[in-house]
Amino acid sequence: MRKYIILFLVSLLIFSVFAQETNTSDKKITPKAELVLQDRANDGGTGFTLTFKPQNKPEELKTYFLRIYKEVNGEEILIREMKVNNSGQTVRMPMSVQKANTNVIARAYYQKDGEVIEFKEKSLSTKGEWVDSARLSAFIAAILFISMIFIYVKKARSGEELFVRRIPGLGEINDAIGRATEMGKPVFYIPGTSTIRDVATLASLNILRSVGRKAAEYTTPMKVLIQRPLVLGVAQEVVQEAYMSAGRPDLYNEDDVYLAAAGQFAFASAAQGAMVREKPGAVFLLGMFWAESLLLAETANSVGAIQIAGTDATSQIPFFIAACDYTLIGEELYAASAYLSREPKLLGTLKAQDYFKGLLLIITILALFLDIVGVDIIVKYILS
Amino acid sequence: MKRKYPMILTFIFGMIGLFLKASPILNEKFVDYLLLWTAAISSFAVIYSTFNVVKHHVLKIQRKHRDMMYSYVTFVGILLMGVTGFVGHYLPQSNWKLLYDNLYQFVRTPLDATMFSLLAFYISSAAYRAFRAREWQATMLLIAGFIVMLGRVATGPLMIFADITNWIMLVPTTAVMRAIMIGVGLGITSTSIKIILGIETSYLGGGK
Amino acid sequence: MGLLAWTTIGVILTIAIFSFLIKDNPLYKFAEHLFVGVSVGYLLVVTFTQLFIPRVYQPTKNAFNSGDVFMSIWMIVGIIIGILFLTRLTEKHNWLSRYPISITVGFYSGFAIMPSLYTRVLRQLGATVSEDGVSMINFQKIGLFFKNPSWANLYEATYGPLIVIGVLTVLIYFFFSFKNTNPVIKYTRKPAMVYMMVGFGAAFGYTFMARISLYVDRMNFIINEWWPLVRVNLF
Amino acid sequence: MNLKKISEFLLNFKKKYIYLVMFVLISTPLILKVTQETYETKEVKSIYQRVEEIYQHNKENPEDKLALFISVDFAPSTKAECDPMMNAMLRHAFLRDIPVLGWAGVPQGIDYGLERFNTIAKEYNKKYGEDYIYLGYAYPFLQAALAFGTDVRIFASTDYYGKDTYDNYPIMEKFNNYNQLGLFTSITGTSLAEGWIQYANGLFNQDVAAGVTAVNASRLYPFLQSGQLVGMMGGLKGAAEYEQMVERLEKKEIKKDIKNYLSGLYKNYEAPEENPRKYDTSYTKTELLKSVNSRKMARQGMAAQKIAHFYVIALIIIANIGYLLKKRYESRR
Repeated sequence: MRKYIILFLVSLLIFSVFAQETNTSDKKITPKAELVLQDRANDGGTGFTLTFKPQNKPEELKTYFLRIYKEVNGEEILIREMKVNNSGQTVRMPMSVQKANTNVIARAYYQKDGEVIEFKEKSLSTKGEWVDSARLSAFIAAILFISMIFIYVKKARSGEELFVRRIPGLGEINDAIGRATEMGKPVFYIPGTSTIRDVATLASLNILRSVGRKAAEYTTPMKVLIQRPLVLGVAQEVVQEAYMSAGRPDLYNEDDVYLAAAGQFAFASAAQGAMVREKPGAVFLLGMFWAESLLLAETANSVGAIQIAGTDATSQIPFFIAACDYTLIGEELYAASAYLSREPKLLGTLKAQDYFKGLLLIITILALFLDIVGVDIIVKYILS
Repeated sequence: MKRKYPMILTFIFGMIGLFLKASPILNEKFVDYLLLWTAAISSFAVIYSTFNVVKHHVLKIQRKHRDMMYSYVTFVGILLMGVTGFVGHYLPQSNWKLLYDNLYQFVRTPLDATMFSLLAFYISSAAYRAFRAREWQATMLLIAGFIVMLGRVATGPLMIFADITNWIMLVPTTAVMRAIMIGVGLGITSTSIKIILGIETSYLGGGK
Repeated sequence: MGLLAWTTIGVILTIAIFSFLIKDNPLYKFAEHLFVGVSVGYLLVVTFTQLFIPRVYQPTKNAFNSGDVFMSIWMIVGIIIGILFLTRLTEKHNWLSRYPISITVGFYSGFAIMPSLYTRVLRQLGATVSEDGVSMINFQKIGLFFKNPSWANLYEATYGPLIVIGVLTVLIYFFFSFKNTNPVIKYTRKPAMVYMMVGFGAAFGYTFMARISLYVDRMNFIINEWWPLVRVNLF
Repeated sequence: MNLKKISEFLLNFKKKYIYLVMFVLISTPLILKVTQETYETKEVKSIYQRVEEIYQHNKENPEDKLALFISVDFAPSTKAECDPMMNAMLRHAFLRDIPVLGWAGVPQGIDYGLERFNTIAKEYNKKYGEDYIYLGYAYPFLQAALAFGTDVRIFASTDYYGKDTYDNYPIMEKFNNYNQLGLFTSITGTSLAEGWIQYANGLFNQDVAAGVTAVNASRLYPFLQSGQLVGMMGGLKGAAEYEQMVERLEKKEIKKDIKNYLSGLYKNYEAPEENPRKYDTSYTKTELLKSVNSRKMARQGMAAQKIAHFYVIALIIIANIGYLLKKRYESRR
């Protein structure tokens, strides 16, 4: 019987040692974590992403420390230090450095009775890509489009007759100016309220040239109200050239093309005031607009002017359709200059654009059928 | 001479813009240089446009235009906001800055917000005029607008309109806005290319 | 000047703008011209403090201090080109302003090509074919609808095809150089117009509510911010 | 038959009369402070219940409290719809002694958010740094969204007032990780709410609620159905629902009338020299009026909005009746 007791006591002893062992074993807990540094694709070589996944159980190891260094001519400079609570989740931190191709080092530490010990290190040298692979299809499309434009402009120059369908809004520009002349009222032109960076503004300035030329022929005073400084300079050049090519340089008065105001709603209030006081016969609202579109359109309507509007801002098209007599929708604004000037080069470009869009439509329909069958190469490589 | 060189410049900078967007490394290296130039150009353009506004109102006064006295108000506005803004920027604790903040909060913001709120009135008169069952297109416009307006404020039995509104916004409106965006994307591309290749030169103005 | 005085100025300007709804009047003219002046003054301050100093003057100074020859020359040339824009003030030399204009117009046009092709054209066409992997014309969903027809299943089955038809017909509507006799054009004009009118009418009705709340906010400014000040200080 | 005259009259209302009638119709409910009680939808009630659950949780285990986070992601231009939402949520949290943390996701919202936090905290005698804190501008967004994943103090090392968040504020000791936030609310006129859903809820399955302008509301419905959003307040209507729920709770909790309660709050109170409060502990008459009025803002706005809506719908109907009469008149001639 005593043997069993001794055996029992010994096992108790071992067990207690072992038990004692377990609660001391967290001292020997090996900190485990997944530390990954990835270079960000398709960037200039400055971006990278740090991923850190703690693999210890939260009660084993509560917090980790992460320190990220960058190497600048041999010297390690700390750029970020982080305390990570072990919530079992992966920490993903996008980061960037100033210069491309820098060597980046990430070190993970854990705390053991007051002392911080490093247990993992990863390094990476960030690199950039010369060609953005995600945008390759767009680049090829741009080159293809440019070559199509060359082909059709050459065709147009060689005298081939190019048909352009009637665009409702544009046909009425000449009658609108004509009617304004009969009523002895001025013409107002607003080339959008966006900066020169917006291509819609440039498209509108191309239309301004045709409208300006017609106004010069009809000797109708034309006021051009501008909100953006750079657009002011360009608009003055365009109107001066329009009057010149209509053979009436004397009619051009630089003060007719002026900056009405410098803020979105300051411009709307100044334009509103000018419309009500000078009572224009025709108002052109062509270009990029925001919420002030309806303010301009509704005031133009209240002074009885003929309104021809056009914008590529999808959110403002409904307001122009409701408030104006004629509205150019999206793409029609960009086709306007070719339609009005009938220059072979411009008609050629319009033709190229139509065929390019036709090509894209065919590719899309093809992709649809293939996608139904389950083959999505087109979508993956061309369309996204 | 006056058009040829600028057109060459347009082509060069157009190609720079195109290739910068195509290659991240080029973009990383050179985009700042170009943005420094456009920042300089925009800064002087602002100075020029200020002269333009002042000249416009001075001419109005010289011509004894019936609203000429209001032009003085514009000058006061420019000076007041400009001076307090500059001084306030460099002496943040001074009461210039206090005056600038008050001008911003109690002059610019109310004017801005009130002009924006005029839309509430203009939208009602525009709806009154536009939503009339003239031809079938206008009837379509009317029906869709009417349903959505009801749907947005529907309660109880009218909730059917709210569901129809959701469907209209999720299917036809999405399709139309997406198609127009695609068309506009093509328009932007073709207009940009026309400008770079010198097919469209109206922005360069008159004279040879 | 006290808060009451400034808030009263704000209220007077608010009423001045509202008065335009009835008729153009001197009070509105005053507010409008003041607003024009304030907006130009504000643009001057913002341009100087947030564009010219940090993005033009500072880099130039740093380039000179650090002796970076290339950068200094680059900045000087940039500033000279900028100054060329001011030649518009003169009659004789204003053609010189074409150089800054061509640089800006050229650069931003080129800069716009890739993003517009990528984000507006190709990605949107891709989204018309399949949305995150699921094809828009999805026969399982259509099958599901026929198994147990319910409003939700009907919506699931039809919304893909309807969007695809809508996008394609409206895109075809905007062809410019094909005659109407072309069958593709002829038969897609009417459906495209239906889509557009429903889409635009809905978009108009949708933002209606947001515009009203703008006005409610202005009235709150007068009734709940200004009026308590007046009532307390004057009565 | 003067069909012609009637149709002429119905079709050609002068603009200024349309505007005058609109002006009168909308302004009367606002001047008379008419409030429009509105029926409470599921998506707003679920936010209210979630905050109540936090209150219950905090009562049961005072050691391991949960906090409410409000991200001020709107600019003053969408104040009309977003402001009442924030007021109601702040009041609900302070009424239930739930610690509140906040920051601004858009630059224009920084100062505006702080002023709102301090004004509402004043109504409940809350101490800055203990009961509530405002961390200033959360930029860039991605770092901010991931910050609460580890310890937000790494990202927001100083609060709005520039003092270090590690050692100055007890509230930051207890609440610096998504696990300690009962609810994360983004009040916005922009698409930032979707960003919070993608990161806070997506990566760290934090409960997220959204208070958005009417225009953006429909874009978030899919997130409601999929459960990624706990709840949503859409436009003035959403704000009005939450506002009336909080007012009912306030009446139950504070028996006295609000005005007397507020004026009595700081009656005999001398602030210590180093005043931890970011507001002066006394109520001027105007402040009293403003605080009381601001409790009903959304419901007043709702009344005006409903009237305006039905006015325009009536206008459209009248125009079409006039048009039909005109057509019949012309066809008969």
